[in-house]
Amino acid sequence: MGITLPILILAIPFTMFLVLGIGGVKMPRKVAGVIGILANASLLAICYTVAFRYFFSGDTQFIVDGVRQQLQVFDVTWLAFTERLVVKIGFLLDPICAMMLIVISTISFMVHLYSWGYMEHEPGFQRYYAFLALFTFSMLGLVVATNIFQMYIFWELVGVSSFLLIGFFYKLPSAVSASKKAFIVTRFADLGMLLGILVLTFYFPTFNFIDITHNTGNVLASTGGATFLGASVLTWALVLIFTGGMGKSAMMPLHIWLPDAMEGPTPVSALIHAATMVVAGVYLVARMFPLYLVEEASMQFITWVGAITAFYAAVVACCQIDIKRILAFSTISQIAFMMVSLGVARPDIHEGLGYMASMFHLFTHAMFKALLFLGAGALIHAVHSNNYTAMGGLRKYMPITHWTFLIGCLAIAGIWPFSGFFSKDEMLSAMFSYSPFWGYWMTMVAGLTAFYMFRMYFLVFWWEENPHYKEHKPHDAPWQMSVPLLILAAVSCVAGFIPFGHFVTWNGEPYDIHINAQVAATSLTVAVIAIAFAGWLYLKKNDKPSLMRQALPALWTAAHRRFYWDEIYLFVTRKIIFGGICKGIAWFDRHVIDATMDAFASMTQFVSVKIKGMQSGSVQTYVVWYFLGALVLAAITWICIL
Amino acid sequence: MMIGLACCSNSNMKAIRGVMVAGSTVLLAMSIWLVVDFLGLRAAGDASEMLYTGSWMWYAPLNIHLAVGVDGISVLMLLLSSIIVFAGTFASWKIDPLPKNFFLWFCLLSTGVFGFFISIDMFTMFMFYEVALIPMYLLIGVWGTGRKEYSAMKLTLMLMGGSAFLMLGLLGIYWHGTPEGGLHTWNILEISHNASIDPSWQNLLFCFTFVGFGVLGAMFPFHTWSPDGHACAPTAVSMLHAGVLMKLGGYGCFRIAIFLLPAAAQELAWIFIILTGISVVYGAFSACVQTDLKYINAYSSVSHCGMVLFAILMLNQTAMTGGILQMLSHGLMTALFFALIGMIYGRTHTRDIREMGGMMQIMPYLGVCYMIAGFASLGLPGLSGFVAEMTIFFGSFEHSDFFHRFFVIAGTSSIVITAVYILRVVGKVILGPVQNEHHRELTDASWWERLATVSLIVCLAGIGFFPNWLNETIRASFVPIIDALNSVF
Amino acid sequence: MDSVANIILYFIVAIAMVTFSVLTVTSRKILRSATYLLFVLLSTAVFYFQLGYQFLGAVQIAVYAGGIMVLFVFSILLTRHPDEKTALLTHHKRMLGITLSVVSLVVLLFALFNMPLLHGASLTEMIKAGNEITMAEIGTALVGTEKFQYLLPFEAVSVLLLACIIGGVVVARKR
Amino acid sequence: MTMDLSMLWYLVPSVIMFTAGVFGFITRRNMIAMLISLELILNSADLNFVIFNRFLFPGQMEGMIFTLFAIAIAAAETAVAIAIIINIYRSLGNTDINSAKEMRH
Repeated sequence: MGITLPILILAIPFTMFLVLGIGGVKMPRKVAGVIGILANASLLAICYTVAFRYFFSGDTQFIVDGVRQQLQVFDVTWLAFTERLVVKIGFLLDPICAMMLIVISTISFMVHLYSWGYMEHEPGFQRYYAFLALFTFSMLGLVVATNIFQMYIFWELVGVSSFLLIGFFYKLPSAVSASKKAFIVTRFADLGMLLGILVLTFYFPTFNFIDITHNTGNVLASTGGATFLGASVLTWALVLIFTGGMGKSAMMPLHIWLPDAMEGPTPVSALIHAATMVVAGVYLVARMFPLYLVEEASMQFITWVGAITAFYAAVVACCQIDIKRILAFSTISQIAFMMVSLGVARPDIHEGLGYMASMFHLFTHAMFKALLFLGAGALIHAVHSNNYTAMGGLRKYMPITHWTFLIGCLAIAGIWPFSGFFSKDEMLSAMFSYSPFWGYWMTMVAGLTAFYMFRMYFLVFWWEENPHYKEHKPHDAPWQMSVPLLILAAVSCVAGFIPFGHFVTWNGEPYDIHINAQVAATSLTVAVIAIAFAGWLYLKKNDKPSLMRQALPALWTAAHRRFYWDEIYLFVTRKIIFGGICKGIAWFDRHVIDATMDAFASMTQFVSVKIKGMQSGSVQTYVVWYFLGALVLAAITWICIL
Repeated sequence: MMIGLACCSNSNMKAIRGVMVAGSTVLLAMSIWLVVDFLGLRAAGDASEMLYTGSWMWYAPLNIHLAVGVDGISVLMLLLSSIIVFAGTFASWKIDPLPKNFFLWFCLLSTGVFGFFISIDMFTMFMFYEVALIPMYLLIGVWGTGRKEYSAMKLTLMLMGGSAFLMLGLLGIYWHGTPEGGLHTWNILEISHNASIDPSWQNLLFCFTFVGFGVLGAMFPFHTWSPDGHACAPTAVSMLHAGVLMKLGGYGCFRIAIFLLPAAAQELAWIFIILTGISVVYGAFSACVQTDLKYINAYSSVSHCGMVLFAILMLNQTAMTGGILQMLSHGLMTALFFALIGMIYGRTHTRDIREMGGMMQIMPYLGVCYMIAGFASLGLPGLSGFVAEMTIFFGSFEHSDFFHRFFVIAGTSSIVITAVYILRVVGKVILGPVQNEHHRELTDASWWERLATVSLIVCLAGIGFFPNWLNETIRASFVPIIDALNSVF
Repeated sequence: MDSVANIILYFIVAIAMVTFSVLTVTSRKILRSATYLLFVLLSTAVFYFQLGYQFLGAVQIAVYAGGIMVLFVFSILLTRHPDEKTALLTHHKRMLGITLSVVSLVVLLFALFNMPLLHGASLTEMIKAGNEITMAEIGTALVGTEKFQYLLPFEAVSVLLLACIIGGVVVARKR
Repeated sequence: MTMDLSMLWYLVPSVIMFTAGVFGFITRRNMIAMLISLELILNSADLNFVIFNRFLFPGQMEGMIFTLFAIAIAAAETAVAIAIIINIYRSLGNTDINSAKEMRH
């Protein structure tokens, strides 16, 4: 494979960023929009070309004896730390990378198109496109990374583009603080990742993924059985690297930034905080999967973190008012689903079914969650509020949005034949095969998912019409926004039938997806019951929900307040770190260190003031001193003579 | 050379500007030419430790020479200095009283800096060091703002205190640096070849020299001159001081303290690792709660310069290379920061972040530049800070004992704290709603300000995108020092 | 063996010198202390004569007792009323002065009396032993350039005196 | 014992004169009085020169010449000092040493 297309994949969005970022101010919006869309369309075409060629060409570069190969298209030196630790920037093409190329370019294109309608009247539209381009560049750079350090570089870059996009409405203090929070939390997580990389490369000095994943035995051997605090250093390294993933993928307890990140423009939420960037953590684990397999403890860790997060986020999502927040928690929950699925994947359980399922879900989830977010954007665009309390009964006013949103909800709830059903079924069967406990646990989460999604769906589109509609009649969005919705809805309908196992598996060997009837039946039943329950509660306006709320006030409030995680963080950062440590250090600096230095100065001054009298200019005093000195000398002489 | 230029000019503002711009451009061009030529010579296979060496007897009884020579590191430091002088000239385009005198002292300061970097004779090095320090007093005391006399005095006295230690150390090296009966020499290379300093003496002298240079490098607990000094200094002086002068400390640390006293460096590094490790974290935490933009930046400089010394003390090639990269990166970045703060202050007449807000709406150009500087500071890939910090961390992590690990992890954690304070400022000052309605009338950057900032940003991004040639140049220059260190064991 | 007259003269002069010295510094009327100083200077001149330096004695009387004293008297009269008394000294200051002078006096005298070199040869022997210094010798010494001849200091002093004249005029002139 | 006018005899009054001068210099507040005391000290030094010349090096005249110059310089010095004192008196109204604290007026 030539290097032109891969280079173009990185170069197009970056050039666009520079062009729009530097020249954007002087550019009319139309021009900026057209440039952005065209560039993205070409990017889409190139990504599809590359991915399809990889999957379907049958070239021996890509596939040997039915096993898909990993291929470094190019890999150039960027920075040499030592002789062996060399950072390179390259392009690694393999199944998950090709899949991600498709996902990113598709969603990015949809979002660009959608934003053209959604953001057209916002000031700084050009800047917005520039940031989107920067994000696309960084995300693509991340997925094609040949080595973990390249991934880290782009990891940081997606973080910063996320920061810029969340804070796009920079005049709003809430947007600013949300962007700050997102950046700092993920940065904290990245610190873990950096430390993980440091530990890993200290023992096994290479960054290259292929070197690492193909030599897992050597990696393990190179640590020489070193342990730290009871766990092997490799576990530590892997868990720390996973911490980075936890931050980006908003796993507990580093999830707090994601709901706030909804302050950004809605298309951004669809692109970054639903479909692409937040799955970077999953992608990272998938990338290093063979190495994680070596350390059982790290896999356990991933499973536990994922399972707890999935449940937590699902419960919280049931009690939110802001529809974007509901979707955000749903995203957290779904990503956690993927994490669990990766965590339970073992080569000996259906040939690593969990891995494949996780990737499959990543793919389908990206599509339907983007759909849902874009749909939510259309809703917000229509009623100018994020809260479902300002909505209700919208199905008559916004039919396109309604039907596409319903498809999205059905897909995420896991109803046949929508895409979510297939991927979720694969994940659940992987979990059931690993341990029934996790299977049932995650089935319950799936049920909750169906419940809260349909709670939102019913509250928004059924329930009762909001009286405000008389003054301000909501209507469907312009074509730029509707087309992406329709496309994504169509994808969500059919994506489940893709024989995904033929394309992406953990070791590149094809795997035939087969529906596990028992698991499918269970999850379908649970989902249907949950939907029915939601319908029973929310289809028509009634007081059952408020009665339920009153029955369990503490639980509702706690869930509504997201179990007080934000408050805990605020306490720790504001009170302890800011108020305690920082203020303390600043005080110490001013009043101890600086005061010591000043004390030296004032001591000198004090002494000089004291002895200034000797230099009074009074000749008489000088004479007195002179004579005293002379006398002392005389005395000394005398003593010496004696 | 530039003194002459400035002296010739009369007190006409235009003429002074013209002379300064011409001078600094020539200087910049010469530095770039020097770098290119240097790389060419190296590529041609000239492998001697220092290139362009020359030595003129200056004062025979004490064997003081005016000995010059450069290696990869000093070449880059010269380039850095000339870039900052260049940008500083534009940043102080409208300096108010006595512009001629200002630039005169400014030039003297830069003369000291350049002289320092090219000297390989300890005495002339020290002399240039002092030449660079003294103008600071006047520049801050006369053209500063706020409590300028206090700050100027504090800065000068503390640095002079440092120089006193340094002089002791240098004299010690002079007297002990030659084998019995040989002619005493000040020349760094000769002393290092002689390698005859007794280990017990080395320990003492190492402490003297390291503390002496450490004061200039803002090492905890000798850093307090930095916040006050920077806060009160005029823009260009802050730029040059934080950007270049503080680097003299780091440069001296490895060029003299470590290169000439390797045994002591191996033995005593731990003490200073503790101090610099504290600097790194402490500076960052302090910066979190400051409300004056310049104080924030000064503490951030303490943190970053702490990182430089920290890296140098790791005594391995990668970390030390990272240290130099950090010097370059911090020099450019902090110069940019101070330039921007000066420009903002020049418009709003306040540096208190509580009184500002929404600068992005008022002066988008400066806002964007500030954000770029901030990203460079918190180590965003693609800008220079990232490269430097990563090199330091990977180098430092080569030590596997618990002590080093602990401090490396503390050091890495500073990148998060850096993010916190940078974003705090960006969020409060640059983004958010406009705090003060009067600020709405302010104007964005003028062309000379744009020129100053762009020249710095281009360098930042240049290092960030293509770090490897710098890395290789610096790495190669560390070979003699690493050899000296290895020869001890 | 010195002549008795010489000894008597010595005592008279010595006693006068000591008394007037003490009076000079203790008198509260400044004009009086100037007058006492005049006596001290005169008695010094007498000592010079006695020691055989007639020219020096003459200079002492002419320059010191004549010139300088006039200056003093003028300045005193210019700056205060003749009968004005200086304020009483503060106690501790006077005590300090007395203590210091007495102690140094004691120390010096102690040193003098313990110095064996100072006894011995008498004045007459000394004057006989050394030749009388004639005016011609002094004159030659002052304008010669050989060893033990002092043209250069002589010129320096004359320039100094000139400078003093100008300086005195400049400093004291009315603005 | 024979009454020889030895060196000591001459030195004792000189010493007394000297200490009296010191006493006056320390204690007096009037500048003219201080100057007078200074003259005493100077005079005693002159006298010592002469005495030493006479008794230790009778064949030479360095001591005398020195005293000669000293007298000349003392005269010059007194003239200038008095000029300054008068000047101070003009600007301050008195000749008290304690009131002349600053150099410029």
